[in-house]
Amino acid sequence: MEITVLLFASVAEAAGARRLQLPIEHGDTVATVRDRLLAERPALARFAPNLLYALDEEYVDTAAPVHAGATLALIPPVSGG
Amino acid sequence: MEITVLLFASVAEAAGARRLQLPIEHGDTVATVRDRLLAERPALARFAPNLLYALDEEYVDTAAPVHAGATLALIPPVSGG
Amino acid sequence: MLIRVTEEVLRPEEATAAVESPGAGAIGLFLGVVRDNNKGRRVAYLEYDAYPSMAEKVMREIAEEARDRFGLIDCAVLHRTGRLEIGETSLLIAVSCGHRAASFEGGHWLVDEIKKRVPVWKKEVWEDGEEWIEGPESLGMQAPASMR
Amino acid sequence: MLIRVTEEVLRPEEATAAVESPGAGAIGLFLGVVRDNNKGRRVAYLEYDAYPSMAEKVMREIAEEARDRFGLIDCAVLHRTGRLEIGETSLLIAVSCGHRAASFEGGHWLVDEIKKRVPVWKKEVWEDGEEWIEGPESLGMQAPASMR
Repeated sequence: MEITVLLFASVAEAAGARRLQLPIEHGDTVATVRDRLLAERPALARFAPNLLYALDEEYVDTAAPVHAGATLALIPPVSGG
Repeated sequence: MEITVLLFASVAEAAGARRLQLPIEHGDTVATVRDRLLAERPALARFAPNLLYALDEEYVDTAAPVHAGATLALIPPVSGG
Repeated sequence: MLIRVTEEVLRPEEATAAVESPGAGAIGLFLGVVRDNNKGRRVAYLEYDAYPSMAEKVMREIAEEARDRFGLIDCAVLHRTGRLEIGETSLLIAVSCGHRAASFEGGHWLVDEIKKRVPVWKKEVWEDGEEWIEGPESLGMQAPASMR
Repeated sequence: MLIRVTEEVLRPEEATAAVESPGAGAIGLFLGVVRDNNKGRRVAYLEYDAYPSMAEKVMREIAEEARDRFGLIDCAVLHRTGRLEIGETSLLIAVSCGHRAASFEGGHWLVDEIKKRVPVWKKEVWEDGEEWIEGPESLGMQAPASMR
């Protein structure tokens, strides 16, 4: 079971990637996936306090369960306009 | 001694004229000129309650004196935009 | 500061170009457009009359006051006269400023003031009649007794 | 309802045409423009990143909410991405409505909401460095603990 993780802007630059495929386990939530990702990539830790999460293009609580094939986006504070 | 009187919109239609030359007398004000004009052209009387006056392109009190060569405009309620 | 009363078609891109500035972070445009109805009546077209030289003078006064009040970089105010069909633009305003709030607040104030005191008049023409409109917000509907 | 995230130049006349309607008495446009300075620093250019599909989805949600809240006839929201030079338009909004107040209030609300929640990011590039901007009004700066 896998999900796609999308990275943007400052986070993509720090990660050196815009898209990752991550394995998930039964019972995973946005928070558990995020914690695993940050453990693997310490360069992302400094962004964590202000990150939001979108699951399949919808802002979600970090308690939301993730499903195989989902797309999880890490959303740093937006600054469009 | 003369002044030019400008008429617009509803007032011009009722008067059948957009511009009049009117003789003035020493001591004339916007009010005295207006009163004489309304006496000559009763068709304009119905506009009087809502008219404003511009003397040389500036809104003025009706007590303002008029001078020879001045331009007096009768301004019905504006509706631009 | 682009100020104009004209019988020609108003072009938003001209107003935008007139207010552009390297320091501008926001440009606001307002188009007053001929609507096909008013107060439940179908409108066929509008006919605008104006006192052009005074209208431009008052538009410039309002634009300068708006610039100072709202910290605008620049503004443009254009009003069209003559016969206007449904969908055509009668009033065109553009403002430029550093940040967005002033573009909305300054633009709104400009339109309000124009409707109060710029000597321009519209006649509504319907299928079966016509009427010169007396603007309910106009100075003429609320001026002090000394101006009567 | 014209909604678009694009690398192409934004054209105000396209947004205006998209919202025109015989019942419209007012059309409001807002252009967010690249300013040559920010917080006292000279800006060389901006680089915009976006999550295009989600950005368009959120822009549409905001536009529909604005239409219902302010009684707009139609609205258009376009955001540009990629490298933008000083004076170029990054955000383009057009709204049409019966009367002017809604064009200003609805337009202002739209821009405010876009800055809160549309997943688009700008990087300021200066002579001597660069920085991804974290919008002070963004949801990310004020979301509830359950979203962290």
